[in-house]
Amino acid sequence: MAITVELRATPFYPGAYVGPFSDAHPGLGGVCTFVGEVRGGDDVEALELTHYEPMTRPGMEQLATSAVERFGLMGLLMVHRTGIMHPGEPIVLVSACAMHRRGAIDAVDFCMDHLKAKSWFWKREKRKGRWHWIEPRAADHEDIARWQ
Amino acid sequence: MAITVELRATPFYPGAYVGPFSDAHPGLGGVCTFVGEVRGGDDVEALELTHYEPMTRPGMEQLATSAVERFGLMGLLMVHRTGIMHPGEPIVLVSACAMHRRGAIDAVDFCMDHLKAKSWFWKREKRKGRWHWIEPRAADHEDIARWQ
Amino acid sequence: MVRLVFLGRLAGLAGRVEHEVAAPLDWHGLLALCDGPLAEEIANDRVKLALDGELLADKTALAAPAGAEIALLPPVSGG
Amino acid sequence: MVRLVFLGRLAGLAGRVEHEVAAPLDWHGLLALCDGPLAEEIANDRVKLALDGELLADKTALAAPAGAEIALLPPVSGG
Repeated sequence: MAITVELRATPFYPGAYVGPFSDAHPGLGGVCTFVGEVRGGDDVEALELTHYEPMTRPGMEQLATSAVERFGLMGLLMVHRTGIMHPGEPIVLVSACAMHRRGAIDAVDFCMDHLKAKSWFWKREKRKGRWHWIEPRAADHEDIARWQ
Repeated sequence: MAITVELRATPFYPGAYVGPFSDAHPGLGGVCTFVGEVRGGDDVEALELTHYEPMTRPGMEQLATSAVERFGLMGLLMVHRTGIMHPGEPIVLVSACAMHRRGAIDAVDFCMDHLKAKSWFWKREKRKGRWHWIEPRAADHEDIARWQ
Repeated sequence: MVRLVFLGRLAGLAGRVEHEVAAPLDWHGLLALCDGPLAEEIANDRVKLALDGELLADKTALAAPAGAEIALLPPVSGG
Repeated sequence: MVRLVFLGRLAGLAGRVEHEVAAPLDWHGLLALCDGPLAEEIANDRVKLALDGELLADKTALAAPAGAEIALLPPVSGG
């Protein structure tokens, strides 16, 4: 069982992570992967994610551990961008492998809900040349409530 | 919006599908991908999947169309192996892209439940040199009932 | 001719995957062509028939003309 | 010295991301160091404090010794 959590300030190619992650768990039944990208088409020119290393990383590691235990995973990989990103660039990658598909799929869903609503990231978007901070949404709390 | 359904009799590398599929949908918010492999470690030496082309392919296309409509997807990719496979080889790949993560994740979950329980595939496993046909499981019906 | 296609474990019981038989073919004709254990399986409610790729709601209403393909479909395997 | 780290929109209000101030520092000392709008934000229940990476259950009980780092954490952004 392996947990990998990575915060990185530069662009990444999801396939470069998922292939080796999957290969590192021979015998697995299924791998589920989610990649979130900076959406295009809604006036967003750029997105900036700020984190606070002494809390963001331990928070992600704790989330990963609880997902592995809860869903009986063989391995879990989380990669999260920080810094300035543009439409089309991956922001987050979560990949879970397990003996059975339900555990892998649910773990990805669980991790994404918690990363989005509970992780120590602050986000601002640049629209028409101006930066705007993003506030929490009511839906974030509903997302988290699904797992309680 | 693009639907791709592929039945193939030879091994495949998931990354070779997912990269181009994702790149083909600029502006997307998220991509969820599930890859199911022949599990190792439970005495299975080989797995054989038989299909019936005149029904298996239209059934998968219909499933893909209903998932795209139900979850508002930008694109859906389904690749399914047929023939004889060995532990570690991918059997099935489902990848969905959408503006929002929940649609992409739920679509993959929905497609996998239906592919497993409702698609026209017959499966047998080789254990200790002998082939055994696999029967439906009670859990398949429960999986499907989640979506009704 | 009518082509029979045996899927899953029915192929094992039939001893072949495909079989060409004289047209036309109806339900009783189909049962008559099959050996005891295979006929018994085919008569079981869990086994479905498809004519030219279309599932038959009532398999005993089978009426396959020359050139048709009948698929004999046991329950699909689980996940 | 005590290092203050301003996260998210607090960095904009503070006009900087980090700031070194004299040690020790408690809650009232922190508020006294901040301009009106920033002090108001920090006093808001939605803003949390962490001392050396540990979230404070009661931020008004802040007691930062020399060498400590205080993070000022507005609500995290949604998904």
